[in-house]
Amino acid sequence: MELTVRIQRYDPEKDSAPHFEDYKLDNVNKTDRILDLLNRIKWEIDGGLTYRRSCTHGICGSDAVKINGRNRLACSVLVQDLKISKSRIQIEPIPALPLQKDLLVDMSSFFEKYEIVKPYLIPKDAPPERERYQSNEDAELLFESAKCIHCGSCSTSCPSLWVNENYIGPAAFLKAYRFIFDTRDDATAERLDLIDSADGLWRCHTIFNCVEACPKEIDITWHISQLKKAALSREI
Amino acid sequence: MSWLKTFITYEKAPGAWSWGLHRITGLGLMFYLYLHILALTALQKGPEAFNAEMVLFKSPIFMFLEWALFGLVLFHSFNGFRIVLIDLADGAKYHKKLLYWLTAVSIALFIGMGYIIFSGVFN
Amino acid sequence: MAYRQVSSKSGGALSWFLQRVTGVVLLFVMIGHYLLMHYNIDSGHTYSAVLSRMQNPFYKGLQMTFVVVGIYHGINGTWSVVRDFKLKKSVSWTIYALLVISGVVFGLIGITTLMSF
Amino acid sequence: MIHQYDVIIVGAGGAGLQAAIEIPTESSCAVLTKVFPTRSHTGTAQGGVSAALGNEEEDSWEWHAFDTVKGGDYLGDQDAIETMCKDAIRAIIALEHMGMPFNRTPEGKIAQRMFGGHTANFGEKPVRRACYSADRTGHVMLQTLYEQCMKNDVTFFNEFHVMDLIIRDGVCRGLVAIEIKTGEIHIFHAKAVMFATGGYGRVFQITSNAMAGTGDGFEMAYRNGVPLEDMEFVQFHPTGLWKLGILVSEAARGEGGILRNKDGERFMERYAPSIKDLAPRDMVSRAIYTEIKEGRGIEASDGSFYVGLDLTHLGKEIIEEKLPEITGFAKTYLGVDANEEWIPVQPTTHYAMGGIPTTIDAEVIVDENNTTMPGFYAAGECACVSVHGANRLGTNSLLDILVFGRRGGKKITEFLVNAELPELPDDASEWTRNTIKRIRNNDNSVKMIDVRNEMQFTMMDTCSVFRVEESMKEGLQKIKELQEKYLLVGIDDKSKGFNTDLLEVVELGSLLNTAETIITCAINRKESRGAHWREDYAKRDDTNWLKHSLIFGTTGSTPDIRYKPVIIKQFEPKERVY
Ligand SMILES: Cc1cc2nc3c(=O)[nH]c(=O)nc-3n(C[C@H](O)[C@H](O)[C@H](O)COP(=O)(O)OP(=O)(O)OC[C@H]3O[C@@H](n4cnc5c(N)ncnc54)[C@H](O)[C@@H]3O)c2cc1C
Ligand code: HEM
Ligand code: SF4
Ligand code: F3S
Ligand code: FES
Repeated sequence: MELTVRIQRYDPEKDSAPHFEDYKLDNVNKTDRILDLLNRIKWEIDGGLTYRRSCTHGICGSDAVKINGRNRLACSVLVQDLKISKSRIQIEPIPALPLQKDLLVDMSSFFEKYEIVKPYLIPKDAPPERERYQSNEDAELLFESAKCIHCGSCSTSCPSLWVNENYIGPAAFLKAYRFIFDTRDDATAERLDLIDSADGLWRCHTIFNCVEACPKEIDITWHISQLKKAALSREI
Repeated sequence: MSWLKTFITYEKAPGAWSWGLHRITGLGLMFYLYLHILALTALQKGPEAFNAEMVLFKSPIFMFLEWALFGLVLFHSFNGFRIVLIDLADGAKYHKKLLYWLTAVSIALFIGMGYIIFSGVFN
Repeated sequence: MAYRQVSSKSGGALSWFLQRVTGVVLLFVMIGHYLLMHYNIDSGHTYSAVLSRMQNPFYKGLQMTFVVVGIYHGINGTWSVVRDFKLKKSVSWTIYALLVISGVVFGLIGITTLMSF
Repeated sequence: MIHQYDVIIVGAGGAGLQAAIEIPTESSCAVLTKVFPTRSHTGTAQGGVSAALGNEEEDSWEWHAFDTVKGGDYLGDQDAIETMCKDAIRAIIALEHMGMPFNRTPEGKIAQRMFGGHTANFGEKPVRRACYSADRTGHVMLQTLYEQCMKNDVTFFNEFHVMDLIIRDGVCRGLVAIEIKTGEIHIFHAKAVMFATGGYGRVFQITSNAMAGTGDGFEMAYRNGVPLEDMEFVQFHPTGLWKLGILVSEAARGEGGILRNKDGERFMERYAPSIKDLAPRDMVSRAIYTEIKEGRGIEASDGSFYVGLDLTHLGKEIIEEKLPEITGFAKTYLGVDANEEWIPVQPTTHYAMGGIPTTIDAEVIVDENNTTMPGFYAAGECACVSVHGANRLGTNSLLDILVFGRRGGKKITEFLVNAELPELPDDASEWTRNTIKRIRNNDNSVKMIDVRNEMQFTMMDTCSVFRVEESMKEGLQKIKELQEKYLLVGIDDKSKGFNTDLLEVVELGSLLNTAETIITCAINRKESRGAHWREDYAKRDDTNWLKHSLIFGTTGSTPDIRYKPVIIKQFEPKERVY
């Protein structure tokens, strides 16, 4: 089928502001990934089109973009998954982060927030000779949060971040959860101090844009609610 | 105000709609509560003043406004209940279902209230 | 690291929690308020009807709670809206002060009205 | 811009990060990577990482070593294999102590599952040796290692594309990189450089590898006079998603999945009667191709063929708990519900057994006498220690990067004690500048994509699972033509910052040169061993070919191939049957 892909373009060396450009593609299969379309445009029409990508199957987290008004991974969405009106789809960079070029945004603040929650195990005791024991149930409690691929879809879809770029955001909360609820970790208080703050947990108003955007289908809001309860229970 | 543009253009999850409405209704109710308190000071001024005011409130426009107010209260309180379940119980796991159910019940109650207000059965 | 946390330790767990608690309290008070004040069989909006109802200590208590809890919930809620935005300290403190003052003023008005019966 | 460091590590996959963790804070160390660290390819690894922990049943490192030797068709160096299998247990426990979330046994120990080629008691029966975290083992491992780097405050230069090594008079002095964001050229002047740049899967048309898997490390070393070892050994993983090449981990078969042909027959029973679907990858890949060739493949709507991976009998619970990710891929990309239908699969290019030759301490070897080059190290998929021999066993690569990444880090630390900063030549960045200039100045009459497509097609056609001299020679000829053509490739995007157009052309250069080494070595090795299967020499030939090949590049003329003996210790070569 024929499909028009409308892409937001911006080259800071040439353009004063972002603008849209249309690319007509023929022979589009409904099972093509959106990333395949971007690749075709880059390789066949305009080599200047710039975006990140690597694994092509939704595990490296490079290619989160806003497709038809919502954040998604270009490599995990097929043409048939989209509502297509006027045989056109629209691709923009994910919102709320500084625009660098075309679909590229500067993710550094996103990663800095990931870093502040101390995302590494901090146990009290010296390690035993063999592994630290943990029940499978306790381990599985962490798996969903460990699925996160740091694509940034969630945080940048959250209205709380749109109005306040200091908001720590769902991805970093998820990382905090990953360690706070790890039975092997002993730095709960330290980590809670960091997220139990004015720019932290309490700016989450259970909006669920994050859950809707997450390509790994993580129930982020549920994880945040566990953190809120943990933070609350130490205060009362 | 670029956030406003983002908010308008970004596809909203059901949760995002309810959040927006919750905010607006919350702020609206706050405003109304102050008004309500002011209006009731008329009670202190004696029966004439108060009854005069009440006549005003019986006009169709005010009946309609009262109905609308009930709508705000309904939405805000039911959705507030939903938020409490999400935050303090495991509501995140069934928040959409909850939203749809509560909305359905709200609509029913809202229509019922419309009937009550306009038919004047109780007045 | 470029990113700095601006906030202090007391993040707001308590006010967050109280918002939920007062919300739930209001839920019940609201049901009561609607059922009893407005759409009760003998609810009337004449001066005398209101007056006679107000003499009932139960009604009065309900109203009182409504005013106090409602204002707290509303002020706290509005403040939480304000805090979502990244505002200059001076601006947010001004808004905070205005909110608290208005809450106290309207609270007092409400209470004096109720007490005058 | 010139930076000075004690150590520069190129690549932030498992191997690079594990090495970085070992460098003590007194030494200045920086990690360069062309993608953000957690986007590295290690993150896509699914199935598991092996170690004879014996948590689920009796196991020993000797059995593990035997399986590795046999799986590699006796081409692996047994001293290295011994080192790896012994160290495996420590490596996994260390990872657990760092906080990696593993699946657990009922007692709370690290759980283990079966994997292809891993057996108990020297080949008797499959054994549970792969430690795992659902089917995201590589993902959580990469995260865990990266997070340790944050804890240790490791310096990262993210989105820096390394272009060239600075080697003069047999000493490695640093490297040249482009900062992708600005397009600026940076020189990193260092006492030691470690390559951990991963694989080259994108040389082939169907591959499980990420788009960043363009063989840059292999090519940079080769271009600078370092030989490449055993390049003919390319692993084709039997179960890639049909047409897409996306990997369906062996864990699927480890958990009980069965391969079936169009008659529904479990055909692996004929090829490997004792371990069936859990035979090593090269055997299964050949079996699939044979089934298809003999008319027992399943025909797709477009006339191509595949076989079915049957998980339907496993039950929803196992699928959801242990294989959620891969069944998710089948659902997303092919619309196949693994609970109900077979997943259509075909072999996909997966792993480079060969690479930059190194000692067991990751020091790069520059000739057949095991001479090492001062200041140059390599670990991970781009290196060839050689533990995987002619065919890697599943889960051994994640182990390889842990063990040899760490040993490399330790060796570098030792080296730094007495090392001086070597002198930097004036023309350090010349090659890089010239290359960029050429690509920028070419008119865009020859398109990158045409050259790349043709290369990928040629390699798939002539140098994949089954190989014949004649067609490989044609393939090599084609690759040479493409190399000529490549010099004319131009770009649309002339801007400086984030010029991915330019970088894709640079990567194509790496791919082409790597392709040349692969096919040249494949033509050269006249026997069938492991993943290298010659239809015209269908037997393993230990008398003539029990040796490693080393290919040396000589610009202009044909490359030179020399040999290195295989180190045999306790396991004498035997016929490889399962
Ligand atoms: C789909 C899939 C599944 C797998 N599953 C398993 C499994 O279950 N078990 C197992 O043991 N193994 C598995 N493997 C193999 C294993 O994952 C890899 O071999 C291993 O992760 C390689 O790690 P590495 O550190 O060497 O390189 P990578 O993780 O590939 O990292 C390469 C790094 O080098 C950087 N780099 C490359 N070129 C440049 C350049 N020019 N300039 C700057 N930086 C550069 C990249 O940015 C990246 O950071 C799997 C492989 C694939 C493809
Ligand atoms: C009737 C029962 C009520 C319930 C269950 C309820 C519940 C809640 C809850 C849970 C919140 C927090 C939302 C969040 O943090 O995201 C909230 C916010 C708010 N409420 Fe209520 N509320 C009720 C009545 C009222 C009334 C009567 C008023 C008016 C005075 C009011 C005004 C507000 C305001 C202004 C907010 C802030 C909005 C926001 O944060 O988005 N509420 N309410
Ligand atoms: S939680 Fe989901 S959306 Fe957010 S960064 Fe992780 S994978 Fe992406
Ligand atoms: S969208 Fe934002 S407000 Fe909370 S539920 Fe998700 S983080
Ligand atoms: S390319 Fe890796 S997530 Fe899309």
